[in-house]
Amino acid sequence: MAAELTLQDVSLQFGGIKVLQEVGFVVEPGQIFGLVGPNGAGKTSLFNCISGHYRPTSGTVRIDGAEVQGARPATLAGHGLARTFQHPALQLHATVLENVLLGAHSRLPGGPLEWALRLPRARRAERELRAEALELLERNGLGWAAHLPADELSHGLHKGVELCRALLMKPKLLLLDEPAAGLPHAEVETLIATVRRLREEDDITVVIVEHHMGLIAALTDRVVVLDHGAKLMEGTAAQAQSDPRVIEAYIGKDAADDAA
Amino acid sequence: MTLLELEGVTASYGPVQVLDGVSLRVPDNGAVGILGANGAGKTTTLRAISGTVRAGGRIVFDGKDIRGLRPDRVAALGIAHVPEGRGTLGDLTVRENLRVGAYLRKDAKGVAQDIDYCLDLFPNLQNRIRSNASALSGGEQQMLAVARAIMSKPRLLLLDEASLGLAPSTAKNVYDAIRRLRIESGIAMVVVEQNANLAFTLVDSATVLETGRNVLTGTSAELRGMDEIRRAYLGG
Amino acid sequence: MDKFIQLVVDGLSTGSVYAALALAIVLVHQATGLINFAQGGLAVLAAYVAWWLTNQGVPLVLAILLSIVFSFALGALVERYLMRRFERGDPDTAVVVTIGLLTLITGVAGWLWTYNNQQFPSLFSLETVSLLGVSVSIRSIGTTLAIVVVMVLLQALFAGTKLGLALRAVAVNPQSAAFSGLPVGRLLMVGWGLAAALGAVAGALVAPQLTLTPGMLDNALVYALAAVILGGLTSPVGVVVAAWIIGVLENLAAVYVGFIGFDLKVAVPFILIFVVLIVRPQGLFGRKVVVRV
Amino acid sequence: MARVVEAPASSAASSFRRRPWVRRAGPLVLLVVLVALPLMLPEGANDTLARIGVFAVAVLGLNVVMGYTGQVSLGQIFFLGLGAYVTAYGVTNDWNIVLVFVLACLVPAVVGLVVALAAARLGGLAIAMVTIALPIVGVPLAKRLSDYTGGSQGLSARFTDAPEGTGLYDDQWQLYLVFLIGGTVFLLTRNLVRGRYGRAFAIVKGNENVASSMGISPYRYKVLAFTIASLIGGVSGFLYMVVVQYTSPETMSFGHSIELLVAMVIGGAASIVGSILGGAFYVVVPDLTNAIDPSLTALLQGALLLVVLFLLPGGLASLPRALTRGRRRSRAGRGPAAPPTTPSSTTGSGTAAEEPETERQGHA
Amino acid sequence: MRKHLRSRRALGIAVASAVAITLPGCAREVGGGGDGGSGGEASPGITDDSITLGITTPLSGATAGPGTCTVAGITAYFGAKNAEGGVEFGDGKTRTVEIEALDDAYDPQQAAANYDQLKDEVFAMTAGLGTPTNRAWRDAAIADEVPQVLIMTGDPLFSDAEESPWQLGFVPIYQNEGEAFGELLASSGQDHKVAILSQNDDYGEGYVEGFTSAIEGADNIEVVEQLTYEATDTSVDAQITQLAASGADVVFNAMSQVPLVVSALQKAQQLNWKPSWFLPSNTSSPGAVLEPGGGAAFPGIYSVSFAKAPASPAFAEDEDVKAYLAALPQYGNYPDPPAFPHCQWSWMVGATLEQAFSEMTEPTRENFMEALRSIEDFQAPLMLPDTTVNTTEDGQPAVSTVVVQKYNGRGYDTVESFE
Repeated sequence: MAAELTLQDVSLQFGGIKVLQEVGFVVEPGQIFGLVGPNGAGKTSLFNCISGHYRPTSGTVRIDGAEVQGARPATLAGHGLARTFQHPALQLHATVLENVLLGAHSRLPGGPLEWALRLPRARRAERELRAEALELLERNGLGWAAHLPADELSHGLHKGVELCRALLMKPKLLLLDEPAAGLPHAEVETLIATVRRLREEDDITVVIVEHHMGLIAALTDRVVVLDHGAKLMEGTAAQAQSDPRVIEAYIGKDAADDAA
Repeated sequence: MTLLELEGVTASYGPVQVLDGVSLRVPDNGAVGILGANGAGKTTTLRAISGTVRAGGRIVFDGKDIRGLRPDRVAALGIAHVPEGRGTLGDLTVRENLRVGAYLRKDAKGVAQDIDYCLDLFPNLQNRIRSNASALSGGEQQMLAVARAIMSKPRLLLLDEASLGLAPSTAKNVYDAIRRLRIESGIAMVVVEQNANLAFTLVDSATVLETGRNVLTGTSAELRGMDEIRRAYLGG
Repeated sequence: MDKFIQLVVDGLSTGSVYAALALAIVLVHQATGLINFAQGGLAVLAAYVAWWLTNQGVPLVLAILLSIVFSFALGALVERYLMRRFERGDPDTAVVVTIGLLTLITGVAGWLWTYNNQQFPSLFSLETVSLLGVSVSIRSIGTTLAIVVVMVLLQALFAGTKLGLALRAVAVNPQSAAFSGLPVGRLLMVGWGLAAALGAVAGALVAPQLTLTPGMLDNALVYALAAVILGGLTSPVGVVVAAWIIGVLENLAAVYVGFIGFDLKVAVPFILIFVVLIVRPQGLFGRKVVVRV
Repeated sequence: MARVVEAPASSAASSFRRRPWVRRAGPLVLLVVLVALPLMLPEGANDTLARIGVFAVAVLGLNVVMGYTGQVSLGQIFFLGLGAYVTAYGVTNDWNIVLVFVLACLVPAVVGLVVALAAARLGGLAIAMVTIALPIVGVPLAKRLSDYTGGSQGLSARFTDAPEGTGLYDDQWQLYLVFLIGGTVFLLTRNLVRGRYGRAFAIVKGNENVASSMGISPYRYKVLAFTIASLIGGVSGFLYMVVVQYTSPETMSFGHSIELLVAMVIGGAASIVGSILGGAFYVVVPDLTNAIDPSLTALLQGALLLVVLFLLPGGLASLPRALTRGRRRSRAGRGPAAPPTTPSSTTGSGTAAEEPETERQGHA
Repeated sequence: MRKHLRSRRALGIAVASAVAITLPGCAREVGGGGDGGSGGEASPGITDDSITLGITTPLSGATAGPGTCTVAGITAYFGAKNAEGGVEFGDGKTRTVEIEALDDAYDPQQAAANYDQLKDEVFAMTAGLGTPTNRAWRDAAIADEVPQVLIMTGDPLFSDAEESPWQLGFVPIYQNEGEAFGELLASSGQDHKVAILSQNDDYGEGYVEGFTSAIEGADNIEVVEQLTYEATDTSVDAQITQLAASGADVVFNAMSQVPLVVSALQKAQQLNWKPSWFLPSNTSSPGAVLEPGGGAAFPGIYSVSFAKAPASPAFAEDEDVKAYLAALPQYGNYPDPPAFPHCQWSWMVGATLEQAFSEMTEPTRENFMEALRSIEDFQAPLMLPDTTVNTTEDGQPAVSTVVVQKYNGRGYDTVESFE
């Protein structure tokens, strides 16, 4: 069920500023794909072009062969695309479970009248997905927090909740925007394990934007490095880390030595 | 000569005690790191110093007890806080942000010079000078946040997670600039940093916090050599 | 043709009334990030104070100056002891608090000075001059010019002065502003005080024309808000121009567009807002804010 | 750091509410009270309760679009007025009363839908200004369409006298109608703002980017919320005619729209109970200030509003929370919760099947 | 206004209604709902030594000025009477008259609520200002058989005895005022071009209707332009500009907003347009309108009236006026000189009610309505010569005769012809 994502010559302009210049790559179904580059290189913009929050100025974005550039994010969600955000955006006063259940929105049947009347179909579906959401939380070590308000959880746990929310959408293609940012080392390890398991158990294609080279190296099958809106190189993480252009533009000489 | 001294500082959010007796000593021109896991109380320690949380214990800056002072009074004494998440003024332009930073200064000429100095320190800001801060990239915002802080000509800089969300090379650039600033101006610093490797490029000594208490204090060299520290906090 | 020009001039004069109130709303918004429904109420209260002083034999100009001082103090006190509790909370609640304040102030004015109409002496004479074949009263010209002066001062305050910058900084992010040594509380008080003082100027300018009653500016408030939205919340020049546009277009539409007429001309500013905002969400003169996702 | 290990979720009050027999008996008791109340109260109290019902429904509609979905609407009174006019017109033309009711719901809903299709493109204050135009233009429009609206003299329609044979007084009959129709609307809305649509509205209010990446089109859900609010506004207009039996352009003057907004915030935004309290505030406060001193009503109303919000910035519905704040603070403190130190983290699964009511969703 | 309309029982009502909600009592008075007081038994609101009257009127908001006046005039009238011991009724008893006034802020819904609150405590409702606010509970008053009389609206519905058996308006219907001026103009013998500016509601329409019906067939009168404005407008400059362009020499002005009338007069002068004006009775006060508006600049300002203008020097020595001006601050809690004619009108309402009371032989609402409907040619205090209260003519309110007056720079003179 994992989706194939194809980008061809994607360009994006704001006013006169070229944010992306003819970026293209193919993510095979089931791959874990990394997107790296310095701040301002256009990674998040590219992400937004894929998720429909931006409309590329030119070029095509295909999910399983169907052109989707310019489609609204809400439509793309129907195509099996899910994403997380750089700063996890949870409903802080709602419980963790309610937050996760939001991901089930498109899978729940029925119009407003049906829900207002609490017809059996809606109630049954809600009950089933509630159970599924709890199981999902449990599987990700968050079962204990299901009924706590989200604002009582730490930043790192928010990221986990957000991931569960995206997973409850049963996506074919998952975009993760800086999942490791602000996480202490131990939690990054957990994250790596989680994403690995995702691929094995859930059959999802994953695209990750991340600065944490350790995570990129440990997880990804392929990476694309962006710089100034253009593709600098494509290959494995190891190739990227040893590519002099990447070191120059992204990792920095000394830092490359430091990063153990 | 000690510029800043914390002794047995406590703080809580509601009934939740976050600082449980933190001590810290920053010499004149010194730079001290605070390391630790999420929720260990690093950020809260900085907030206690800058007056944004109510704290107990003793906080002495330049011989004066500053505990309980309002944030703007603390700033007026020469302590500049660069908060986590940068705290730039989004609707204001880069230049306006810098001018706000110099709010307390009366020397117009000196302010103009310092703006030039900041732009020299962070060349990326040069061509964004008229942009709204909210339109800057993450790295540029971090640079702006630091630049705005030094516009007040502080004697002590509180730096909270300056590398958060930055690409390695960008984070390095920011730290390079701060190191240069330290060398050129001699501003003392308290640096909270998740990435301990990066922190050690800047600070002389550091303390490790755990559940609101100091558990280890030492020079950079000492701490860097300790295996357990490496494993637990440095991601090694 | 004469009638056309006269209608335009009339519209500018009416627009100036909206503009006076709109400027005060912009000021408080720039300084606290809040839409203040009570702004008109504060202006009316100031006008009553000035009117009461003139009745005690105080010369008009001095009375207005005293009312400006009074308003500054009142605005600052209102911020300190009322609004501060709501400034960090839900903005809807803060707006509702200003609505409550408007009701309270109107009630106080009605209680102290009755709901009867009072004649407020004008700073400018009612004599007319002929310009381009149309007649304009010196009062209209004076009011309009005074509003332009206020607008320029306000623009200069925000764009050029340290105080203006500090007020804006506090509105954007109070805590971060405090880290730069800005005395946040005092600046918020100053912001409200200035807005109230500006309201006092506005009240003194328009009271002769509208006749002083506790609800004098209630009907103008909606127009002023429309001008604020249309002109862009950040731009004093923008809101004044927008207020003029509203005043003029409203007149022209009433006279020259048959199905609108004088009864539905009130729809004009809203249609205008709708059309403009679809094209330019930040308003005619507002600064576009680019936010990174 | 200090950890707050959470004892299962809640204060005594809500765990009481969660007991099965309470949850089943509660509605029954409420129903009995609602049936008995009109028979036992004096006429004046029944009249007041009925008027509270009218405006509670209007506030509820406003809550759907503003409290739950976050779109500032200053036009709610227009839909009340529209519903009232449709009702008055239908009744004076002797249309079937059921048809009149349906039209009083549908006409405002359709108008609301059309307005929303345009207005929902705007955000923030802009949508406030476009919606405030509804009552402001509605008043002269109602005068212009005097063939249907009776112009500035308005329309009277007395159609809710108690039917012969019921043995009820008019006020009792009217209150029953309000309870029946208003109660149904409240029940349906309460169901709607929990579950699928409640979560969707909440995320549209909270973060449109997240909403759209969940497959929730913010535009469509804003339009939906606005349409539902208009429909509920129409119902409140029908009830207005049930109780007041007269409508004129003044019914929808924009000042009342502002007062509805005040009532919503005073009652408590995004709260079912708050809608009722808001309706009560709207109705009772003018009566109360009249009783204290009719020449000082504006002053007293303003002062009362400020005092209430100063003490309870979250509105009247937050009173229980405010009273138990001391106890709550221990759990709601800023310190982030952490996983229990023991790995047996299975506390949640047992209660899960019982679908605990999600109080937080609605602050109800 | 430093006054308190507070009734002694006001707090009692509040407490009682709170108690009513929390502690449901089972008793319900027989006679609530549909069937009002019947036969010889006393109606609510009247005892052997007192009678209570209810008013719902705007005391806050845009119409609070005239609204406050409507309460002040009648309160002053009966205050003075009570101070003399009370009012003598036709049944031989002397009763003090209490006024219970509530604020409706010109909101029909609130007016209806006020009525609901007052109906079982007051004997009759009276003097309230406003068309929609009185219409809102007219049906209910009929059903409950509660008098709603001598109210301040020129809406003819209230003076139709068939349609409104328990109602009676006080002030002339708007049509009458417009008609009086139209007749004057039509009989002037000269050609006139008339410009009309009217408020866009039943008030403005009524005036215009009366005026146009009076000039129908008069070929010396031509209406050259007719415009409207909204009561909520902040300015009528554009209307005046357009009317001035029509070249009219007479303005028929049907506006009820004092500030706008003042600015209309000023604007016309600025345009150097000096027509003759007709102003309605409620917006033609010499002190509040014509002086600030510079009325002396125009060749003629006409108005219609049935009440003496207390500020006019002509009436400085008038006994009625002196009594009235003394009572208003003392008993009506209205310290300033009256700014609206409604103060005088409701003073006359008081006198008219007293006249009805004196004919009442039973303490019932039916009997009161009968007595009220049989007043003929009663010259209430403050009434101008040639005007009277006459309640026997169906289709007309208590006052239906008006005289046309012309502004003389300080007050008004009654005129017979248009000069």
